[in-house]
Amino acid sequence: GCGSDDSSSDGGSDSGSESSNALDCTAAEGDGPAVGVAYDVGGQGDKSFNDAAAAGVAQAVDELGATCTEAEAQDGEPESAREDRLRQLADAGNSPILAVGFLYSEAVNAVAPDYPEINFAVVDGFDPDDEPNDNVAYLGFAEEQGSFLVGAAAALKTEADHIGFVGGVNTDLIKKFEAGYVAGATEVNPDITVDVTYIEESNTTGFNDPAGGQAAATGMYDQGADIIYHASGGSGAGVFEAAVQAGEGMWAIGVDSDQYQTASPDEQEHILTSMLKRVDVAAFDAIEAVSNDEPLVSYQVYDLAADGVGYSTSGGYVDDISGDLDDYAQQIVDGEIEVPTAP
Amino acid sequence: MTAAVELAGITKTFPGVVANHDVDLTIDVGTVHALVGENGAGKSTLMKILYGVQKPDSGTIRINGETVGFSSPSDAIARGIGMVFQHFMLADNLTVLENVVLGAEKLHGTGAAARSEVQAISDRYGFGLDPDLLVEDLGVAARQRLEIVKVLYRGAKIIILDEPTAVLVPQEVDALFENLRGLKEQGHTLLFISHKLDEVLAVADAITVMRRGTTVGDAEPGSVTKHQLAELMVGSELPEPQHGDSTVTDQVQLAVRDLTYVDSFGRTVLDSVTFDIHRGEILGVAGVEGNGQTELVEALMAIRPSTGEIELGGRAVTGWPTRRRRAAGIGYIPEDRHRHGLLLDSPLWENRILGHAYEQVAVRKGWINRGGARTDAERIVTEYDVRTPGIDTTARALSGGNQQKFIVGRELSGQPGLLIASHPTRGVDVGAQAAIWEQMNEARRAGLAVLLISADLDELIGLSDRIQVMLRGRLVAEFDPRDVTPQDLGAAMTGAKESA
Amino acid sequence: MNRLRSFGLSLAAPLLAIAFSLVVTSIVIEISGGSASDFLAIIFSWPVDRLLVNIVNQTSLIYLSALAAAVGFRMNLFNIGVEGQYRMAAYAAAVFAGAAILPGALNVLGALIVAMAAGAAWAGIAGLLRVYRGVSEVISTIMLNAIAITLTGYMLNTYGTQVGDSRRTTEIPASSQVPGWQPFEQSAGQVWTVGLLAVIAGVTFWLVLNRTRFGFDLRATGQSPTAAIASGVNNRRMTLLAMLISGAIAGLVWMPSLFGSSHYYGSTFQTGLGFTGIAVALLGRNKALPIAFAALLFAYLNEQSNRLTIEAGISVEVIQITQGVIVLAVVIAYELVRRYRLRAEERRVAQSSGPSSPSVEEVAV
Amino acid sequence: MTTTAPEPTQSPDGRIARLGRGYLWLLVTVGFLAIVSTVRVFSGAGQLNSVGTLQAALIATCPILLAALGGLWSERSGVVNIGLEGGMILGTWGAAYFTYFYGPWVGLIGAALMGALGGILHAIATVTFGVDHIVSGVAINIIAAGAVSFLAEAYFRDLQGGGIKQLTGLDTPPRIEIPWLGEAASDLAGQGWFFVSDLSAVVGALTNGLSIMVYLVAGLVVLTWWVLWHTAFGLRLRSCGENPQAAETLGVNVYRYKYIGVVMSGVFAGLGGYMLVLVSSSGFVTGQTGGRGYIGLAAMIFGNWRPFGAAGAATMFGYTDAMQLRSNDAVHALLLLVAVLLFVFAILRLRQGDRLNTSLYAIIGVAFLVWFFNSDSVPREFAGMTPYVATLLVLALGTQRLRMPAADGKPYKKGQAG
Ligand SMILES: Nc1ncnc2c1ncn2[C@@H]1O[C@H](COP(=O)(O)OP(=O)(O)OP(=O)(O)O)[C@@H](O)[C@H]1O
Ligand SMILES: Nc1ncnc2c1ncn2[C@@H]1O[C@H](COP(=O)(O)OP(=O)(O)OP(=O)(O)O)[C@@H](O)[C@H]1O
Ligand SMILES: [Mg+2]
Ligand SMILES: [Mg+2]
Repeated sequence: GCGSDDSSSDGGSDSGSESSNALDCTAAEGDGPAVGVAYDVGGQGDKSFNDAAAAGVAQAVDELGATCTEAEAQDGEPESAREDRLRQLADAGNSPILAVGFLYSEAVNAVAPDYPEINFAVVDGFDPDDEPNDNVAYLGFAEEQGSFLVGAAAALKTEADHIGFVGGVNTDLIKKFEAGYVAGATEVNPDITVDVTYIEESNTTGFNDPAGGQAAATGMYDQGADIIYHASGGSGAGVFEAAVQAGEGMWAIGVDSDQYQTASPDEQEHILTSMLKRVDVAAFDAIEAVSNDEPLVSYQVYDLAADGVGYSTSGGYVDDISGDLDDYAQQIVDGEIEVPTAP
Repeated sequence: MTAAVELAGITKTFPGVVANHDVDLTIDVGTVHALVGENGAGKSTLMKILYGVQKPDSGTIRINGETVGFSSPSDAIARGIGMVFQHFMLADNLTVLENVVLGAEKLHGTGAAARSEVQAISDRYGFGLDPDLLVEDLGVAARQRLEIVKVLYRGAKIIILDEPTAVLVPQEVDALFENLRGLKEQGHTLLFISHKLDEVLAVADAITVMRRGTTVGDAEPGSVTKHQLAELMVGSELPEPQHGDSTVTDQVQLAVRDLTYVDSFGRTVLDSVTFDIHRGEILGVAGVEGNGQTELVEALMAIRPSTGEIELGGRAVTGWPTRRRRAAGIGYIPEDRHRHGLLLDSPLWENRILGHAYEQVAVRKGWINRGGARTDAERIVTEYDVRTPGIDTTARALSGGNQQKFIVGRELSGQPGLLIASHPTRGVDVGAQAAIWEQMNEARRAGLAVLLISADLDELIGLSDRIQVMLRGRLVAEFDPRDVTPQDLGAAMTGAKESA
Repeated sequence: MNRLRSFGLSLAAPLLAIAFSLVVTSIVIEISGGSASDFLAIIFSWPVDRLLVNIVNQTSLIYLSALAAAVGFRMNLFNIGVEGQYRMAAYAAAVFAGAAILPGALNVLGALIVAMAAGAAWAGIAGLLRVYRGVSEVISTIMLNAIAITLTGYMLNTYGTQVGDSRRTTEIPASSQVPGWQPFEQSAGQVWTVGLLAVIAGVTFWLVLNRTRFGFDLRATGQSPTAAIASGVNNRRMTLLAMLISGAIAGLVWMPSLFGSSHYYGSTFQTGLGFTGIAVALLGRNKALPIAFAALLFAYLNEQSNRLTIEAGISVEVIQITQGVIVLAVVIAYELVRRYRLRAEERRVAQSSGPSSPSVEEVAV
Repeated sequence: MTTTAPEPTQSPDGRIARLGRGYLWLLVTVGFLAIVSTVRVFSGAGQLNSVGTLQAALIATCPILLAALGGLWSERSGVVNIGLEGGMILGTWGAAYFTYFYGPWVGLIGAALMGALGGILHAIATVTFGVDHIVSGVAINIIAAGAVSFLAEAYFRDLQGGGIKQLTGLDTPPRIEIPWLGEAASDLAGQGWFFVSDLSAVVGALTNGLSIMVYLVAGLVVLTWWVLWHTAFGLRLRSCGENPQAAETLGVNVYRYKYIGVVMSGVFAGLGGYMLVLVSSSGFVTGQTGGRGYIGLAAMIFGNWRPFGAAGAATMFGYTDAMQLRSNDAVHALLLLVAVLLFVFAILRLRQGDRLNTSLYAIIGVAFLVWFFNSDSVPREFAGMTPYVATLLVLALGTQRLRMPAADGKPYKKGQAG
């Protein structure tokens, strides 16, 4: 029906996972940890962060001899369905159980106490109450830091001193991307103009609306911006198309994974860089920790220092400024630059 | 000479109903052949079979000597048959032209050529139709003429007319007949159905009588009387509206003063209508359809907004909503029972409640009184001879006459002081008609005031204590039914004698 | 005998339709390389305890939503705005209950009233537009659905508390959280007490529609607006009231979940119930008891589908195909039965009004 | 259904009105452009009427308009089609799949065929089985959403640029560029002159790399109008929506025309999906219709079941939607535009002596004016509601003389005429 709710809270998009490291749980036969993966809507193959998580699991299958079981969420499902999914994975004896997406936070919090011997990890998750769970890891990312770097890259590369940001849905999570991006750009050039548009205020269709992404981005290009960063999930396809149509010298910046890798040749010429959010790293970490009998618990922050975020260099368009960017990265790691998490 | 139409052994059954049984009918070329019979005798069904709308179960159809099998009206049309249906078959939101050319676009296209052809036909017969008007803006007489143009446009040689005069006034009927004679002279064959036996005798060259699904005989228009014809139809005596002694009292039951209604286009549809009805009196209102009778009734029922004063039994009810007026003692027999009188998909006992949700027998303290409604529905079914298997049968399953009897029974229950009856016997067969008239007379004797609106002038004259004529929203003339003829009424209705 | 057969027919029709839709879904699964036998095995296996609990809970939500839609449908008002109405109401009630102005159970009661008022108000906009400006409720409720999503999102973003990367309303105080009934062991979860609202609403719906004058007027308006007006029903008032009632019931849709488990409005808010409700209402032919079965069926399929990916690697979306085909197949089956019955009834009518035995008489005039 | 009073839609002197209609439309268009121009100059919101905004508006309009046209075909033949959303969803998949393998032109056919599939299903249910039209439509929406998610997962997963929920980087249909005119018009439009620039913006929008599909859609609007109102076929199809029994007695095969109408409806909805995938963007994403089929349905009703009416309604929606995504200034300027338009309508009403509506318009107009002058921008959060609120506002303030086909939504069975 209409108003379908997509819980991809994140501006996730094409991950760099090539088909070679696709996860095939039926073929995984090892004596490593049995991993249960509860995907967000879409599941494996979404070229978004479900895939990134799958890539981490695939790596664990390869390197740790892990086995796995997959389950996926449905549009507009009730909270109880998420809980039930986790319980099914837990009852089957999986540990760790990797829940992809912050929407699982409540469900994990409800289920984890019943399975004290099983470890859980929630990508983008948080503990919704005051009682800490000692068998849950919350895998968080410093998206603002990665966004800062691509913002700086945009400011260094722009010829119009005018750049833009297209968000999918106006939520706190996406605002983190915006805040980092704007901070990075103004760090380079305090006078720069940054246009900001959200495709939807709160309707999650904003992550599935390439038409909206394209309209928003075209508007910005028309009004003088020459580089646009998107954090809008599936709508990003429209942003890239807008860049292609806007022509030579107009750029787009990808998000979450190296979107250059999955773009068409036309689009590749316009993808300046991508902000990387290494869900695969975090997922692999969580599994590896369990296999080493030192399970991760509590909040785990994947920031620049931990290589949890970064920027991509495919295409070589930012090679000339990579020195500057790495400087900024170092300053952030050193704490000299404090990146805001809200605009 | 071969006959234009020969029907032999036609049988048609509907689930549980034998509509036609072994019907034989022969119609000669270039004649006006009338088909008469009571409601449900199977006339329309037979005609629909001849026109290809329905397929006979058995029997043969021969047109101009050739045996044919029609699977749809287009086959019949191709054979030069045209039909004017009992009920209008017009699309209101299309223009006259569009309604005519629909399905016959190959003849003259849909554009200028077609328009001039329609205009030509209209002129030839003096129909006065504007091809570009929307049908919804046409009056009933114009619609009836349009239906005939549709047939003529297709060049039909055999024309079926199923009750074409039901909604026309005598003058319009005369004009129509004039046209029919013209058609006949040009070699057309006409098949004509009517319940108005005068008309039949006036226009037909041959008459066939149908009863209970089959033809029971032919009659010579020259020698048969109206009375004999009617007896043939029903197989018994013909009932007539019986007035009996006057029961008019001097208590005014309904007083209407300056009732005015202006429609959304600013046209004054009701213009200062003023009249009284006394207890025990039946006031008949005659008028060509579309002169404000419908609006008068609906204004009285507060279904339509209006200005002016209305008093019911001495109480001012102006400004009261419909339900309150009904509760104050108005029974209402609407002109269109399907649209205004029944919930077709509800059982009869629920239909007992419709419009009477203020009566104890139907509703108590806001709760439906199922027991009461059921018992009273049973009572109506028996008292008014409603032919139905039971009160749990849906209204839709009843024939029109039985539906009407149920409505009459319902509206006369609860002792209303006033009955507003619009065309109470329209489309009802003679038996049921007599029953309805009797019920109304009986209620009148008990002091009921009745506002009777009818297109059947015999009914008006037979029942009313007084007849008012309505023309262009005004009451223009009053007649005493004892010394008025339908012709007088017709003249007043069309404004020919407006000074009267 | 005849009656028995027609009763059997009305029972067989939906069962056949369900079977048909499962066949269709199985074919789709087979074509796309999945295993239909796995699918059927999972769908037909008896749900575990906690799924039973979830099915009951979900049934209550879906049922309320379907009732809300049905009220409108019964008088030919196409209220497709249940989605927006229950969202607005859920937000309003969560804020009210979270503010804890009233103590304990009173707070719950207050919140329920707020929810009904908010739902009614949102539906009332469409009602007023329809009655006073002639705006088709189909258009206005579509627009209001979209506006409701944006509006609640805005309120949440502006006034909500941030937890992790999501926003929520203030949690309902423990004293106003309604404990549920726990039929199995603890981990199987609880049946939401407020879910009883569904039962109450269902009985009330039935009573009001079938046993009161108001209900009669409403049904009459739905069957024939012209006849209803002639019978003395005030059409405008009826339209507005039906819209308000529909909205008020819609307002209750998420209440069982709010008080039973969520305790706030935020990321755990369940969307899409409004649209499910429409399908379920239509499936249940807008009647109280059949809707209950339809709601149960949908809840059952939804809950069972969770195991599809885990146990058989089948994407959960197939269950939507099943549900859609069921709706279509059931109405087609009903239609066929209806035609059959109509014919049977006409036959009875004809018999009782006497066989039309044509007696051909020789007439000579 | 609010009153029993008949509501004729045309004044009796329809023929006279028809004569002057061409000029009237020209006048209205020029007048409207002048008002927009005034507001643009006054508020300084260039985006209100720039080449880019107009292009974006046209592109946003097309999917909705196609859905609306689809609804028109179906409802003119007497079948209510709430399954437009489903047809559109099917169309997105068809567009993506066939374009990927065979290019955008075959993709067009693929989208149409997938949409037609939805139409056929609806026709079988409603025409053959006489099922309630709404029920069937709702069911089709559910089935389509499920089937397309499922199909995408099964067929797009291993394609290049594909995933279980998407297929991006598709070839798009060509764009129209008229070399000299396009540039000149765009230059002029950029000058910000009164009226001249606005007029050039319109020309510029049409000549500067607009997808050929937009022209196709415009062509389909005209084609629909011509076929349905100026051919024998159209007359027959419309007669099925007005009075199928009458049509039957005149030898029209009602079932056939209803089938054609409903299947065409699916085709148009499918093409709407195509527009979303290949013109509004260049990729398929599950769920990307986002309720546009329903909006199309609304546009059709709002457009009084007529092609140009539907086009107007869809354009209004597309315009506000595009603008809201492009520029907040323009949304703010829209407040002024609304105020001015309301005053214009108030004056028109006053001349008709309609006191009630005059004062209603004036009061709301003043409210908008006050809002405009007391703010610098519309809060971003509210800007997103613009298309929906605008639609509601126009509906609430306009006088509703809508008339749906008389037999729309009613079941029809052969052999019951008479
Ligand atoms: N479509 C139908 N389905 C079932 N029964 C029908 C149908 N049409 C007609 N009948 C039955 O056939 C009988 C004959 O009907 P028909 O319409 O031919 O009568 P008629 O002579 O034209 O009556 P009237 O004078 O009232 O027009 C009716 O009593 C009715 O019971
Ligand atoms: N189109 C139809 N479909 C099904 N049944 C029909 C149809 N038309 C008529 N009938 C059946 O025919 C019977 C009576 O129909 P109809 O009203 O035409 O009969 P009638 O005898 O002409 O009635 P009357 O003359 O009293 O109005 C009813 O039982 C009705 O169910
Ligand atoms: Mg905790
Ligand atoms: Mg007849």
